[in-house]
Amino acid sequence: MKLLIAIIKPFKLDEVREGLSALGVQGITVSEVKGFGRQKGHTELYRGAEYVVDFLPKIKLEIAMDDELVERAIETISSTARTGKFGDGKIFVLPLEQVVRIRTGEADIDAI
Amino acid sequence: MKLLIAIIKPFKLDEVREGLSALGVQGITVSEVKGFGRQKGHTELYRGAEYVVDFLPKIKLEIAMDDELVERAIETISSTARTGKFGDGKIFVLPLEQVVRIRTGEADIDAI
Amino acid sequence: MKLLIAIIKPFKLDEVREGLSALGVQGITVSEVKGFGRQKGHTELYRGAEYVVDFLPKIKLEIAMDDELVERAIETISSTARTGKFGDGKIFVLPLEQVVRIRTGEADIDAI
Amino acid sequence: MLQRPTPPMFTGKHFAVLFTFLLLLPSLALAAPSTPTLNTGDTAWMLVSTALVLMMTIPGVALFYGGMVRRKNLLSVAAATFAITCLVTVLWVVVGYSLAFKGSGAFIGNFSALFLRGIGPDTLTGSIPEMVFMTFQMTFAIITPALIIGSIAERMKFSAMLWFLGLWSLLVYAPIAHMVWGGGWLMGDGVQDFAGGTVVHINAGIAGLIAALMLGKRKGLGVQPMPPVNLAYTMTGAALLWVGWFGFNAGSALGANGTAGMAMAVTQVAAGVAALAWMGAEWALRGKPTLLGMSSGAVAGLVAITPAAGFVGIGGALAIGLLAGLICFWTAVYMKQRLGYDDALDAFGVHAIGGIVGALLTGVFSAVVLGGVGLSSNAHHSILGQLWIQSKGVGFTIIYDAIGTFVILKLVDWAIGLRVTEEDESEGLDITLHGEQIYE
Amino acid sequence: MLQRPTPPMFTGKHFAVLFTFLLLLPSLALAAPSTPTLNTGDTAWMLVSTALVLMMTIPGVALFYGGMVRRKNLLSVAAATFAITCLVTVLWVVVGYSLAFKGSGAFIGNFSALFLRGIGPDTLTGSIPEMVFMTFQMTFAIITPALIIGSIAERMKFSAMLWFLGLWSLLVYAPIAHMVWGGGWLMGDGVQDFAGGTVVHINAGIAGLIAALMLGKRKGLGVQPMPPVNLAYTMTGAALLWVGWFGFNAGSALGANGTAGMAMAVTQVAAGVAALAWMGAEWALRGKPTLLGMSSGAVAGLVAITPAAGFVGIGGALAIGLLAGLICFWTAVYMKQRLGYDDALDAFGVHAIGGIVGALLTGVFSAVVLGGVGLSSNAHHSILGQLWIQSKGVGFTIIYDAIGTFVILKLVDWAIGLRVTEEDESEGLDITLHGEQIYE
Amino acid sequence: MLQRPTPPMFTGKHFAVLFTFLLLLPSLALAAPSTPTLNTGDTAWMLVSTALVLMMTIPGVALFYGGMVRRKNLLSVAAATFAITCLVTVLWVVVGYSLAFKGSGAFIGNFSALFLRGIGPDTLTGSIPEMVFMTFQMTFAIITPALIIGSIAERMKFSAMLWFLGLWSLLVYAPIAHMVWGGGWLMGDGVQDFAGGTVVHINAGIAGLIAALMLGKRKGLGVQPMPPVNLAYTMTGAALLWVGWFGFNAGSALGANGTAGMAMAVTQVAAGVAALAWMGAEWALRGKPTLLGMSSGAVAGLVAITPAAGFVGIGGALAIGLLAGLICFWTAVYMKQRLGYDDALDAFGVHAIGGIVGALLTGVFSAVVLGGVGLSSNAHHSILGQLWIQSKGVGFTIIYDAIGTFVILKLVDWAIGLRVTEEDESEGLDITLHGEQIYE
Ligand SMILES: Nc1ncnc2c1ncn2[C@@H]1O[C@H](COP(=O)(O)OP(=O)(O)O)[C@@H](O)[C@H]1O
Ligand SMILES: Nc1ncnc2c1ncn2[C@@H]1O[C@H](COP(=O)(O)OP(=O)(O)O)[C@@H](O)[C@H]1O
Ligand SMILES: Nc1ncnc2c1ncn2[C@@H]1O[C@H](COP(=O)(O)OP(=O)(O)O)[C@@H](O)[C@H]1O
Repeated sequence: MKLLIAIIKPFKLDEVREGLSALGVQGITVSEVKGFGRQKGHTELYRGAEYVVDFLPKIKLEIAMDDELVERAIETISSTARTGKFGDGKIFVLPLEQVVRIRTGEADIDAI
Repeated sequence: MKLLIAIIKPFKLDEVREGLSALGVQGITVSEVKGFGRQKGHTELYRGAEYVVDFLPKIKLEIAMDDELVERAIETISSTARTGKFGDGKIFVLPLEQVVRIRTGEADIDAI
Repeated sequence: MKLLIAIIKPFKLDEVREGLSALGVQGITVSEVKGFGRQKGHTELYRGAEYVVDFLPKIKLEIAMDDELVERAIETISSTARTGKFGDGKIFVLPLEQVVRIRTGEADIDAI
Repeated sequence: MLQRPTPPMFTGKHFAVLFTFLLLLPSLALAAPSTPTLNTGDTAWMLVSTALVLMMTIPGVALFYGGMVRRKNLLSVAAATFAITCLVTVLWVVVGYSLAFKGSGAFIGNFSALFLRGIGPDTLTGSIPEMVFMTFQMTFAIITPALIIGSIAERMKFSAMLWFLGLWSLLVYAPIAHMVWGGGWLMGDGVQDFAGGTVVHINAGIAGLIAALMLGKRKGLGVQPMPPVNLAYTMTGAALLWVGWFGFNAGSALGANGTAGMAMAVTQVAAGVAALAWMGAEWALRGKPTLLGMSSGAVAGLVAITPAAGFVGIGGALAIGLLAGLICFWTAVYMKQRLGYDDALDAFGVHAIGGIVGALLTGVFSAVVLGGVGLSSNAHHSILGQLWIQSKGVGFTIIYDAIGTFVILKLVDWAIGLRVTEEDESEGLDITLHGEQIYE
Repeated sequence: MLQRPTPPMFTGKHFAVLFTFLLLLPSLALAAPSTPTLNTGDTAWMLVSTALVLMMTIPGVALFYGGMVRRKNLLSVAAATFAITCLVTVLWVVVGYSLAFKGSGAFIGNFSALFLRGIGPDTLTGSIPEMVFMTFQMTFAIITPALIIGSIAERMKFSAMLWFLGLWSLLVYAPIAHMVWGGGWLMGDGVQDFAGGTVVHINAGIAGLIAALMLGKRKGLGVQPMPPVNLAYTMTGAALLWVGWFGFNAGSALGANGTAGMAMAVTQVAAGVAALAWMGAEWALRGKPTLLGMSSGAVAGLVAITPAAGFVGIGGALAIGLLAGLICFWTAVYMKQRLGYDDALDAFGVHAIGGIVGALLTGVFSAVVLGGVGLSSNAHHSILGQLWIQSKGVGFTIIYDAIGTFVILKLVDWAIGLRVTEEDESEGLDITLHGEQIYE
Repeated sequence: MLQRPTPPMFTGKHFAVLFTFLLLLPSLALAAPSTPTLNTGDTAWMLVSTALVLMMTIPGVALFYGGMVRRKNLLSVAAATFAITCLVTVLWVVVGYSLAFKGSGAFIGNFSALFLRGIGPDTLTGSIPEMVFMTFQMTFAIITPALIIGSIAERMKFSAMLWFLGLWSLLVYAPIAHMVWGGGWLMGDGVQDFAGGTVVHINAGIAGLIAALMLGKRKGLGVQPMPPVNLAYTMTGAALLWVGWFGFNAGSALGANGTAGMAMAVTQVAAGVAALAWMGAEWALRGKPTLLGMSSGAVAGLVAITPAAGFVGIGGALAIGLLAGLICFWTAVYMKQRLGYDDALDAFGVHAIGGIVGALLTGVFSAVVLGGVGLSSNAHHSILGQLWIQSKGVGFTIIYDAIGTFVILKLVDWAIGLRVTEEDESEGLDITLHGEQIYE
């Protein structure tokens, strides 16, 4: 099993989620994060102070899945989240050793 | 060492934390996330617009721990976070290669 | 490749980021988390109620990097984030199997 | 003024009115003193006072209470306050005003002014249009049930709340208003209640306590922390209550005169002292002066000076404010914990207790020797005598209110149930009752 | 009063003024009735009304609208409201007031009072200083374009908005104000518009619709959810609008008199009923009573009672409020979806529709048999006759407004473009237009 | 009016008062002009003005400042504002009012009205109850130290703040108020300060600068960004300041008359122009028009028109607003950065600078040739002469204020220390000083 972590642009969330659902992904955990990277930030102004905010709002998805789904999930996320501009984000794949569904106690593949 | 990631219902946080403390867990990192899964969302209404909010508030716990503690931690989290209804959440176990305590520079088991 | 997760004190963020930039790190994902640990919390007062808030605001950094950078990154984070007081935080190192840059489809080292 | 039978009068405001009368003698001498005429200055002030008291409820109470609940219930408290404002507005013009201010029954008015029949732009109450008097009184009828929302917050059904407070406004508020202000027996008895210590605050606070007891505690109380979502809202609400209270208290002079000026000054002083007292007690006993404490103290002082406003001097205001601040601090912070009822936002602890403190002390500090304008002739101008009269007023209000509230709530419980489900309470009333949430 | 040519008069307020006049006869008899004198009570009330109507726009409209947009656009809406307040303030004293209230043209005033030439502290309008009348009218000229911001929210350029609404205030608002209130042909025709149903609300709502159509829909509308960032702000804004509306409607009596009292009472009643109606319809048809619904309903009621305020009785207020609540609910919730224009915050759905409902019903409920003060003599006191006059007023306003708005927007579009780039819209106007954001 | 010795008078308002007097002659002729009588219209307006000025501080200043600090310090700023309101309320009735407005000393009043001894509901000041005058003045005494909080935000101890501002209100504010308004030497000298340019704004701003210098900079200034937590709060605060300023400036006419009307109109105009000027300068020089800029500009305009309000015409208001907006923009945005003091929220940059601009320009635009009501006879009606008198007033205020503030702060520093620990500053004052936080 793998844990996919995807960083995407916020307004792409719905599209990505629909893409993943179509693929059979049944659960996703989402959080609001700030990203620092090649995409350049915006300037904020406060009376005397003016500064560049380098950390831009991003959405982080965490999705546990079976190994065989990984390739297709990466493809789906890539295609739905892509705008072609800086800051589209990344996908990270981590090994996942164990999964438990709290409600039932089911484990691993059954628990995803 | 392992990194446990647990997704639970927000109002269960205090119970889970107490359970883990009883087990000897000394550190936890918590964040607010939104979960999408089998649990059905709620409807929101705004004048002409009505829509289902699929992403429900969840709490994510990240806990680094020694391998031997993992089984008992899973049990504790499962029993304290369970309500038996959809949406109780998941526990993910990831391999953890290295831990450093910033304050002292201690590493691995000593650093947890 | 590794995924470094660092938990630090919020007001150290800028220093740490600058340190990592100097090292050649080009991307970081940041989130606001709450930490529970050895550092003692503060007390809040609300009319009849007084309680200790154990969860303190922390910043979590996630940084994907090449294996060879890991050591120096740990050193940089440790030295810039250290105050010497409880609560300075932790660094966790996780194995990272795959990375994809959504914008270009580049993979692994090229995608970081 | 006692010779003019038509306009409703505030016997509680006997002295204040006499005073004003004497003050206005020269100008009245110019006009025809026998037929009441509209005074534009008085009317201007009462139009404004009406706006100010409405502002106390929306957005005042809505923000004051809204900021104190948990994030998931913020909108539900605001919605309850807003809906009650609208509901009582309608009930009042349909029947409430008539029940409270028409007829000469000892306990309740009559139905002669249903739908405000007979009141037009030219009907006067004293020197102001009766429509202004009616709307001014409406804002009091609105804020009183709105205050009760503090006791029932975070767990009552919206529908049950509407039924409860709607019925309460007709069956409890209107009669008490009639008895104290509209010509009923407490008015004749000599009770001094300048702007509503009994009618508004004790009344709301006791109903709140009964409702809190019947509803039971919020799930998790004492186990989970229940931090207020945004004390900046609460401070804003407290500040708007304070500013609006000038209309509440100084407006109760029913004119722009020396009594109104005096009422405004003592209102300001009592609020300030009470806030400092609560803050000081908190600082000494619990280590830190909080914004919630100051805001609560200010409201406690405003509540306590309400019955006294037109009657007492600056010394009285300082004393009443100080005592109200300390006593309400103790009630809300210590007594509540000890007794264990869940008066969520302290409608009882601040409004009933502050109201009782104020109503009794009005009987003390109205005395001329203590800088007041004088005690009721029914009390033979003795402090003990006035205290006895005040106690009767307070006691009767408490008993009538408690019974009335209990009966209404039993009825509503039987018909539709009072409390939301456990799950809805967990998830929060904003989403489950109203389908909305704060996104910021 | 028709003999005194100098002070601007509200022909729409003919009856109200006559009424007041009769009411004041005794006091006027004491003073010299031939030369107008300043009445301090009237002046006090108008000073306050001016403050209240300003409060409706800032912070009222700014919060009401600001809470309804997405988080990333909150400040942009507040900034637009604030900037328009400032811009119209200047335009009004430089030329707007003169265009609206000076001279006797059928369609527009003249330039005789540029920079308020000739108006000093001692110039009177009726019984109040003309400076007060001018500032009171300025607050109306401010809120009208501010309401339009609701239709164009979340996608218009700030610079284009300033040009559009600045020009609109001179080329559309000022002429219509002149025609209805300043001595123009609609005033002579007998249109009853007590406080601005046509001039303010229909005018703003139609301009909003045209602008929404010309701008096009927000990106993602109907696909992505667009949840309001903070309905506590919206509730606060609605409440301040409500409180401020007392100045708007009762202030339009231009004095502290029985008409003002009546106007205040019916304003309160219509707002309450309309909020309950919208909330009830929502509850019945969509399952839950929302805070946004109540707030919207209250505003709809306030809009609809605006033209009627000084003319109708309590029965009329109940009827107007009920109908406005239900009809505007239907417009904003159902009709908008069906027709598909993106009137983001329903300036058209609430203000134009509510204004039309109110303007027409004013012609019905002003009738003496229905509890009102009477219909215009031009209508031979017949309801049908008055309805016809009202319809002409409404119809003319709609046509003139729609054409004027269209032309101005075409011009601005041609000169600098109306809409922000797609990227700016995605990222949010707070950052991209103003370089600021909410951090909480 | 100089023959009547009892009521406190505003010599600065000499012309305004004369004007009003002439205006009221006909009505005064009817009453007995020799004995002052209560005017209900004037009283109504002053009751309202008092409420409006209180609203400027709570919630006005609390929200204006609260929104500008970092999230962790929001409540601490609100708490400071609220606590100062309460503290000054008590100090004022105990001794402050007497020091400022009783007796004929050149520099300070006397103790004759401790605890407001001798002032009852029937005591008049001009045509209004003295209690109303006293409470109106109290709200000025409250807002002045509250403004100073802007300079010391995010780093001063709560206890030190209370001692500092409490002492300051008695040792600095009361004497200056006496000198300019209460019969002291500056009043005799012919200084024109209609509503408090020197007494309130320059006074607060200079004290703020001294305090900012003595406290030192906030940790991390210039290194870490310090984004304002919620500019919607700041906008709301600015709007409430604006609305409340009608009470501040038009209320300073002490009656509902033509001068009040004029003061209100020029207040509105100056605020609008100054906001546009600041916004325009920002747009041109820094690329974007911000909501914070508009709000700051409006306040700058309101500050600058304060001393001029009853004296200048529309032309003067436009000029004063324009200059105040531009100059304060430059001070707050450029000069502060260059000089490097940490006047956190620009109490100095906006209030002192705006106040100085206004105080000097009052000496120019009051001239009849420039549309004003006329210059002081002490200045032989020459602009240069009046400028010299104004400069003396400004200069003396600055010097006295700077020295007084310095001494008080040294004392408080020596006794309990001024600044929180570095750690508390890092963690934020909300938690460390008040044990509370915003949870939203
Ligand atoms: N090495 C990294 N480790 C963690 N997160 C990263 C890393 N590089 C980029 N990110 C995340 O991905 C986002 C997009 O990256 P960026 O470099 O701006 O553009 P692009 O993905 O188009 O190359 C960043 O905002 C950040 O959240
Ligand atoms: N495959 C998954 N990957 C990541 N998070 C998941 C996954 N499945 C579920 N979750 C998280 O667990 C939460 C609960 O899952 P859900 O399917 O609603 O109920 P249950 O855990 O009872 O089966 C979700 O809200 C989501 O946050
Ligand atoms: N075992 C753990 N698993 C996950 N996070 C931890 C763990 N231990 C500590 N943390 C995180 O690190 C932060 C600092 O830890 P703490 O024990 O307070 O101080 P120190 O790092 O100085 O020992 C905590 O607030 C928490 O967020």
